[in-house]
Amino acid sequence: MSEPAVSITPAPDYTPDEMMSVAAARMVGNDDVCFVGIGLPSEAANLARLTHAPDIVLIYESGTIATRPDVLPLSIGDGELAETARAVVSVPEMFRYWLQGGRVTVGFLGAAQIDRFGNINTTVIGDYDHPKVRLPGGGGAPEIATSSGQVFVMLRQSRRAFVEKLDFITSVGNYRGGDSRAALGIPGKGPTVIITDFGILTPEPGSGEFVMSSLHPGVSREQAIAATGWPLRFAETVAVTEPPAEAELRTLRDLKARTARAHAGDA
Amino acid sequence: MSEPAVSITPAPDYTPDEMMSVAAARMVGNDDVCFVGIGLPSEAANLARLTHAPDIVLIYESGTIATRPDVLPLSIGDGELAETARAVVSVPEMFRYWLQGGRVTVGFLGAAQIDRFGNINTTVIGDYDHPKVRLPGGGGAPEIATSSGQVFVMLRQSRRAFVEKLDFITSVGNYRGGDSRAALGIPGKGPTVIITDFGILTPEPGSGEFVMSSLHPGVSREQAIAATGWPLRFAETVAVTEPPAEAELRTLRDLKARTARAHAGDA
Amino acid sequence: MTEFLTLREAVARFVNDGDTVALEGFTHLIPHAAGHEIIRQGKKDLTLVRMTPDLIYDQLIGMGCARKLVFSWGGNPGVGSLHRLRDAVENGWPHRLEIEEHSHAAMANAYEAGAAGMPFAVFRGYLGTDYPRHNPNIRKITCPFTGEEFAAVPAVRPDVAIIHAQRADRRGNVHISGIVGVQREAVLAARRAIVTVEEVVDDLDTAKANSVVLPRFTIAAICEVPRGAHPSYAHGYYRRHNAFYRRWDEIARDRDGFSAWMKDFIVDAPDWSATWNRMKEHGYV
Amino acid sequence: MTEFLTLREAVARFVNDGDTVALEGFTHLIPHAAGHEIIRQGKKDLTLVRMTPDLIYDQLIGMGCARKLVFSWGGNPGVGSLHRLRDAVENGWPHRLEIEEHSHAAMANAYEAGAAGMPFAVFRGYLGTDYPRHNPNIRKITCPFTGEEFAAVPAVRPDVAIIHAQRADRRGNVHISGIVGVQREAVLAARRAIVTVEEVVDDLDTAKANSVVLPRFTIAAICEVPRGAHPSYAHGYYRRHNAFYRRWDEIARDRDGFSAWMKDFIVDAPDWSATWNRMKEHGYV
Repeated sequence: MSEPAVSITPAPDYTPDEMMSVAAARMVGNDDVCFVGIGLPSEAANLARLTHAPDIVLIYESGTIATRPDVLPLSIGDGELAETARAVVSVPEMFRYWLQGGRVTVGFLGAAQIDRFGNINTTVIGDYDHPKVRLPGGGGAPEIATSSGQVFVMLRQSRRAFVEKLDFITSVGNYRGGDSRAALGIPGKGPTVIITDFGILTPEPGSGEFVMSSLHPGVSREQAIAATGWPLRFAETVAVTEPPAEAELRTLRDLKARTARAHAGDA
Repeated sequence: MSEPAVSITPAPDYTPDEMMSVAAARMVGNDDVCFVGIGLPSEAANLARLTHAPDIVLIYESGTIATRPDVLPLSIGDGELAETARAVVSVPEMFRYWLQGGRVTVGFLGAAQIDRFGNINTTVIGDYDHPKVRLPGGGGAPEIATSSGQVFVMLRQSRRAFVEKLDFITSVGNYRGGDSRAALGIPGKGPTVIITDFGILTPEPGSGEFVMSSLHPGVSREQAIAATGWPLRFAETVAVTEPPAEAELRTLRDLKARTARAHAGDA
Repeated sequence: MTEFLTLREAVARFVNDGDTVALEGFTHLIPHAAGHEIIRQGKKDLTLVRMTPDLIYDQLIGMGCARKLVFSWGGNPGVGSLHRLRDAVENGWPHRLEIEEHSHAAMANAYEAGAAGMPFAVFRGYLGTDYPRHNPNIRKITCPFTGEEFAAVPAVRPDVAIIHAQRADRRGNVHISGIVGVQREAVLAARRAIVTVEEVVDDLDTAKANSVVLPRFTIAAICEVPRGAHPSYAHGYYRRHNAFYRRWDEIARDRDGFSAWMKDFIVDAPDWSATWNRMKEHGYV
Repeated sequence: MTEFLTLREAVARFVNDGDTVALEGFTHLIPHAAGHEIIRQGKKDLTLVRMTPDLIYDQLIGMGCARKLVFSWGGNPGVGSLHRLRDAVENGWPHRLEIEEHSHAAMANAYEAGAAGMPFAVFRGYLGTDYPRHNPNIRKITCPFTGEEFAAVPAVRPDVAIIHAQRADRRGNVHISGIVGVQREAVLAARRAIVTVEEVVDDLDTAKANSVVLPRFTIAAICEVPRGAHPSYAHGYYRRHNAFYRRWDEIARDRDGFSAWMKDFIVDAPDWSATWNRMKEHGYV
């Protein structure tokens, strides 16, 4: 479980995290209805809204629909999410009408651990009843993973996070690969992309195993392999991710600066 | 099916219908949460609210909770019901949280036909698939009859309405009598009183058959028997209903006059 | 995403012969103008779903648009019978009408289940009643924890839901206040939704008691049709026209009178505003 | 009907050892002051139900009030772990804590079912996950129409629900606006409900976007407790105190520090206003 010293040499003018957010933001479109988790997914989804997808519908599980916060929320239920939402509904309604009802085109999830089939663990490390580390649990993710049209996952790539075997499947991805997800009777397509600070992984047709299909500028295959707990494979052609455009970067940094300023008074 | 000429000799200063409304109004208390049907039940429930039960909670199936209309609504969803309600909820919520959730102490129903066990038919006369008369159907009544703490039924007494056998049970009363209602697993107590323009019927302990336990002033047993399609029986002691007090009558007449004035402009 | 269309365009594009259609509105905001347009366009073989058929389905049924009716209370509220519905059920005029009859609780739960993407609804209902004997879509389901039996009915999942709302903004978000009935559920349960509105405004003022907002991405088409709920009402715009409900009793009582009235006031009128003007000329409104 | 009580009276009368208690509030309006009072009164063997345990249950669990926790996400939002919850689960401190773990969808449906008087909830959930292996309260149920399998979980039906609301009127009606979470369902699902409020007013102005009104007959006790949601927030009154959430990470990290802090600020303070003043003296607020 020791973490090898893997580091990325970024292009001088942006960080790997910024590249990750920009790459993730590009994945969602103007017509998407996006169920957003707090943290990285929220940052990327709002960046999309502030750049190429002004009409994107962002939904947070606290019940806020089509919300347009000026700064990133710190919690899933920040007041500004309600103030800027087109509609605010109860949490039961959120999960019944909006998620289970099939209104969400993209579920945007983070993860503590992920395996090669895009299954996610945010529940426990070690034995469930005698855990080594008790993680927070699934929250909305288990059903976001199955009821959204498709799922985008966003997390930093490391051997600690990209593991050979999960101790607990909190949110299912391509399950055991092949047709095994479909056999569970799941309505949604499941994870179609994993965006990391190293690059982008997409499922290999047939096997459903996630393979590296794009590397961010300056990231080598060896670095990606070293940051992955399973024998990482690569797509037939591996692209180099388009670096952040100046507008993307400026918008992202403004958003984060506004956020920091807004929450600074909270001491 | 021919209707014998039964008539009541009322005391000179009020009508049988007024006696019925006043008697019904007296049945509900200040702490009741009353699910009210349009027509006679609505008149009686509002009379109660305007006399001895100012805090009674009136609920109409259109979703209006704790409503305080100044005039009687003509439809179950009149605008004034919403304007004067403490809360307005959707119809699914009304039936799930408020009725099925067990919040209603009294369900106040009208009826087209009723049998000796207080079962109600508002669906069809004759064969269901080839009806002689197609009635409107049950609406909210089937579940009001089972989920309310108890049920009060209000209708004019006649051989056409008080029948030996129903062609269709729309809303169950004491079912086939005895323990047969309880055996159906119904949460509510069922009908505990039927208020008519002739008097008041209550269920005989044990059999669950409705027997006449009070006659309005001036109504004879013979008249009640003649207005009933089954062999009507009487409670061991039959009371004479207390005639309307002046305040009750004045309040009822004011309410009806206000109602007529308010709806007169609708031509 | 939402398109702004005329009612004629919306019905032509989104309502097909044979569709399951729910025109909802619980006393309040019944989309009568949309019902008329379906009649004008001669849609056929519809499965009509609605808790309270009201005048709107009396008209559709009498004009022969319906193959089947799914409902829970079929009267003229405060007046009496729906004569066209009765004639169809009792005498098969203008043709046989299949009915699937439920209680309000069942219909409300079925819409809720449809909005929630479920194929069925579960509730405590129909105990001791004769409904299940005549409706094979009322089944039983057992609680896996307590062993208690409950009623199950299929979800309502219409091809098209049509509702009337007070207003929409120019982006296509819809706002309802007052009695909201099952309209939100009907829209969310449907494959596509048409909303007629009293007016299109720049901004929705949703700071009203009991506001319901349907975000634009849930709606296929919005049609501005002022007074489009008449003789039902639109809270804040106009009251329920109770007198018209009473007059309907006469209009619809016999077949010839009904057919003539529908021809004069609906079929021969090019659209709702023509219908309105004609009703005005003849003192109906 | 509703009584106006002090928080001490309300907790003493309506929360019993061994009860199933749900203190709800989804990020917004978390009834922290009520949680403190339960700790002060040394209630024991509680089954605590809550979607997101948050600081409020970290405190109750660390102080040994809980026998069991029913939950769906147990972190310190935006900060990290709930150390007392983890210590209880990982090491059984201060004693073993039974857990029943669900997803948000399951909990939300379970509250809805509780409010609706059902013993179970049905939804499309848990597909492909390991939850059902560890939670025998996740079962399967088959649609009687399509044959599809769905998840079933028991309804949440607490002995007591406690929520915090912005305001009540003098008759005891309660008004919430902003993010409403599952509070209405928690109240309606419970045998009795306690509501702490920011203020009691003459009249409720419910013409606000997203208003929820709980009529008085659904509530056992109302307690006026200004700032009673802190460090959570009350929309229109005060913001979420994010810094306190971060400081809690330090306070709760080790057992001794936690116990000492709880003694100083909660147990030894006679009530919430004393707790507030003490936190103020020490620069926490």
